[in-house]
Amino acid sequence: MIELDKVAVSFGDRTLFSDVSLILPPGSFHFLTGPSGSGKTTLIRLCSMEMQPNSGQVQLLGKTVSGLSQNNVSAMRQRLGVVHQDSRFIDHLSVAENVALPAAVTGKTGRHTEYQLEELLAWVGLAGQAKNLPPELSGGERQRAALARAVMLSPDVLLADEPTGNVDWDMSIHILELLIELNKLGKTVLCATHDLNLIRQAKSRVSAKVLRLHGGAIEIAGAGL
Amino acid sequence: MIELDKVAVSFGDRTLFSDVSLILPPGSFHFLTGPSGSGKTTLIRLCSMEMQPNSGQVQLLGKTVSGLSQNNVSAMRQRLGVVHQDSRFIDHLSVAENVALPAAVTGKTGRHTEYQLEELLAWVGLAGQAKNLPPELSGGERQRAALARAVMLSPDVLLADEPTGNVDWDMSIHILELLIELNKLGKTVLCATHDLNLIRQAKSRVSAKVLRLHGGAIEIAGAGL
Amino acid sequence: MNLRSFLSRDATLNRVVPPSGFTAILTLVSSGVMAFLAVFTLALAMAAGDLASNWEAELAGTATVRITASDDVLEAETEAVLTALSQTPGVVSSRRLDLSEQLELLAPWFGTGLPLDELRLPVLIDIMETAEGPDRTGLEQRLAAEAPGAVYESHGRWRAPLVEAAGRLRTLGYFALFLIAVVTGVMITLAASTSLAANAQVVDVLRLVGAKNGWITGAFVLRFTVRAILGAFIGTLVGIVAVALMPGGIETGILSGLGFQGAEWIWPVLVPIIAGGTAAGATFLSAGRTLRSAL
Amino acid sequence: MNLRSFLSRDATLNRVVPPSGFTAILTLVSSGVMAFLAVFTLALAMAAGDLASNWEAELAGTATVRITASDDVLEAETEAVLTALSQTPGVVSSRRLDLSEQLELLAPWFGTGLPLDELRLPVLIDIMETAEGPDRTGLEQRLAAEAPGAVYESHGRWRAPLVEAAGRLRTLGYFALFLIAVVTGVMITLAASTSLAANAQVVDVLRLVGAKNGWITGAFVLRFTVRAILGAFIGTLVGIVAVALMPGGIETGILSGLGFQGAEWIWPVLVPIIAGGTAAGATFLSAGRTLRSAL
Ligand SMILES: Nc1ncnc2c1ncn2[C@@H]1O[C@H](COP(=O)(O)OP(=O)(O)OP(=O)(O)O)[C@@H](O)[C@H]1O
Ligand SMILES: Nc1ncnc2c1ncn2[C@@H]1O[C@H](COP(=O)(O)OP(=O)(O)OP(=O)(O)O)[C@@H](O)[C@H]1O
Ligand SMILES: [Mg+2]
Ligand SMILES: [Mg+2]
Repeated sequence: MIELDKVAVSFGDRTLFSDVSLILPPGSFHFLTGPSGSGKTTLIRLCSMEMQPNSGQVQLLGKTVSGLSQNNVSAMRQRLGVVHQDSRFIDHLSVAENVALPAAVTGKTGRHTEYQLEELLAWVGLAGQAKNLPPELSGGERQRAALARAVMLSPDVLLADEPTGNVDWDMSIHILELLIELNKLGKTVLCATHDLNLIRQAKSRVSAKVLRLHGGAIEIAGAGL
Repeated sequence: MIELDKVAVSFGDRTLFSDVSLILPPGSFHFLTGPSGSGKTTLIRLCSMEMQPNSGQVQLLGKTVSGLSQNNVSAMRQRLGVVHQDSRFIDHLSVAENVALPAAVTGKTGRHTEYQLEELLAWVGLAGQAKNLPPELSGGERQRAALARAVMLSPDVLLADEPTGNVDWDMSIHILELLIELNKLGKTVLCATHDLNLIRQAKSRVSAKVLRLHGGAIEIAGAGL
Repeated sequence: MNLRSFLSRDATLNRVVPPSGFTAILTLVSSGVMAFLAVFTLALAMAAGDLASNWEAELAGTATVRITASDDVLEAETEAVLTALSQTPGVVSSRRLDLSEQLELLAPWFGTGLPLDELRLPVLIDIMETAEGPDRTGLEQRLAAEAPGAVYESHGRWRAPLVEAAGRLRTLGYFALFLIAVVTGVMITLAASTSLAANAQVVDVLRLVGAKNGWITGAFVLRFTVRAILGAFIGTLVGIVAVALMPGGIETGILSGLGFQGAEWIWPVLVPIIAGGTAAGATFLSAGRTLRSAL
Repeated sequence: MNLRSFLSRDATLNRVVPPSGFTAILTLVSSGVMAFLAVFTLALAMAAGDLASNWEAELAGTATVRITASDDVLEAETEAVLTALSQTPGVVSSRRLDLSEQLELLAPWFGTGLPLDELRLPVLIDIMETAEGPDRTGLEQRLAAEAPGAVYESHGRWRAPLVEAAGRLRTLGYFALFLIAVVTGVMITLAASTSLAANAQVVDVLRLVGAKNGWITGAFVLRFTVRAILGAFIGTLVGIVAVALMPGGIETGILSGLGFQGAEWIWPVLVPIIAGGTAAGATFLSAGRTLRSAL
């Protein structure tokens, strides 16, 4: 589903990755950890086609990303759900409209979508804030709205960058459950987090692999987490 | 140092706080917890004069906030360090310039400030990113930069809204240590966090009180945390 | 918020670009102001053009041939001159003045009590010329050959600088108009690009949720074009009103050309359309550039 | 980045407002474009003004008094008329035409071979008038009383519409100039407010770190004013060059007033200064409004 092949990324004269390879098979569940600044967000941006590696290849949904036409990128984004660390919204649209945006821009409208939207908002606990504007949300509410938007179109792949960074433990578990549920439906999940407790919690529920970024290299963390 | 007296806050027809009172004496260390959306950020915004309560009074550094002239607010802000949940920077200034901003706008310049700045950046682990622009920072790096900026002028009061929301455990402890250090220097510290492990860790090092927001009321959490 | 209607594609297209705020005002006001200026310059340029045409028509059109000759050849030469004039391109008509008309011409200088019978007056032939007038040298050569006593006098000569001035005025007017058109284009383009740049976050979010470039461009083009047309429409209206209220408005004087008449109305009507087209083009190009640079 | 120099207050003041990007371009280009238009209109208004003055001076100034009387009173009436004219306000000078001059006047109509001795020609007095001319009714009454044979003829009459047109042209020019000034003000104000609104985050951060309102306002006013002046300066230069390159430039024709001469140069020089002042004022007010609304 996602394949990184000898990927190198550098910013200016600073090399972040020099040779990272990675394969996430369809239906797999991976956590991504590593200290702040180790490149978790960068890795996710590579997978969501928001940036291109300086060298190496990224394969996504069976296609090589570099050289894709922009319409192809758009089409693939519709099969991709991304929760960003700093969730971005259209600030003059209501929370509900923002969450519904992926459906709206692709013309997937109608009763079903509407019903799904309401359910989704209730699930992430934002039913009461549906008509608010994004700047009025609390930090955790923003993250939940971003998550709802990411899963709006039931994507094949879910990339989540610290989806529990701003929420309390109960809500973290709640979100984790959604991720697990999606994975059980056959979706590929990659979740960056620095919360080791969350990973421990997940391991008892799903066969998740833990990738650890450190010093520009990626390693599979053992059971001794 | 900070006193909230019968404070009520509502957004539209939704009442967040109806009657919250709170006293943070000088030199005290408080944690603020509560589920997502319970009003932690709102409470901190009240204390940092970024919003006014619908009714009730906020006293800060011995002064009643409502009715303060804008120049007084500015002067008080210089004695107040705030780390926001969504840290905001001036995006075309370098990280170092952003961190130095509180000193620069008040004319506190010179060798000493410069030295202090370098030390601070090294302390939060951003020495290597000093010349980068804020949008180039990782989530955790942004938070650390915001923390560095907040303590740049050695404020009397430090208000930190989830300062460890995006960093790994080691870095969380590191940041906690800075907060404790500042508190030992006599500063008043209020730190909102949803990370109960962090609070537990802190309690062994400093006599911190834990405030819990829930359903619009504030309660002091017992030892059974 | 009506979610069902938002979910329809067209409604989304309409809502994703901020409907208000400073970027909206910028496009609206810029195109309004520039349309106002354009209409105003248009009116001035047309007035100048009309003025120039009037002057040319009114002033450049008269000349005289004076024939002084002995009585025996006078009538023959007169005939010859009239024939020659009727064959000269650039001469609209020619007519021999009768005695009373000659008297009238002299009245300012001598009063009416002139003993004309005592004088041997020359024959005067009044000529109406086209704006360009006849080929003078050719005409004079022919007159010299056929009627040696004939002298051609163009009354238009002293008027030449005026005609020249009028022509130059017209040129200036159209040049200014061209200038305003260019400046209007620049300002609307600038406003559209600024608005687009200010809405970088909207573009960003739309791309992240999988909107196609064409869709995003469409949303911005739609909104900005509507805004530019609306602004230009208001500006044009205000401009037309301002022109009508101008000193020396539609009724009086030689500048009566100020204001639009008949077919001229097509120009102010075109202004909002052109503004809309410019905005659409500018937005399309800017959006294209912005979107190409993003992945 | 030189941190030491950034830490100095003035450097910070200079750096906190984005030095580039679309908000910078907006202010720069808006004020440049509007300055260009202002200079251009200025040149046109001045040319129109000069033209109007020329026409008025050249054309409005002549009249004639014709005296027809019996020989015994002719000289007396002539004297009376000359005295009367010399005492009439609005008459610059008056002069009796001699015989050869009268002949010249008649030449267009009769050729030079006129047997003048046979005629009893009236006396002609040539009058130079001021732009306003004398009070005609008063003058005619006095002439009727003192010299019953005198008839006053204003040659300026047929020129009146031209003079009127010239005057109206001048009015139009200055009105257009006023308009451009207003529009320039509006555009620069709009650009400054837009830039300020687009930089809301900068204002926000500055307030959070404890910058005083005056300081923040100062930073924006400084930057925008410099930008507006720079833009207007460039626009003015381009405008001056464009004016110089205009058809019928400085050398030729009746529109030779186009271009600036002597003291007129003060106006284009004022344009950048006024643009800067407008930008400073607009930014000051916008910033004030923005900052008041924030806590
Ligand atoms: N555009 C950029 N220009 C320069 N440096 C960058 C850029 N983007 C990221 N970096 C640097 O690359 C490193 C990795 O960033 P990244 O955001 O991937 O970290 P992360 O693992 O997500 O960290 P965190 O846990 O703090 O979010 C950081 O040190 C960051 O400063
Ligand atoms: N400007 C506003 N308009 C409307 N509602 C608001 C506004 N600001 C905050 N709220 C609401 O008030 C509640 C409290 O918000 P606040 O940001 O204080 O929560 P929080 O405790 O900081 O949550 P989190 O842990 O998620 O950051 C939220 O439900 C939020 O939606
Ligand atoms: Mg990150
Ligand atoms: Mg919060």
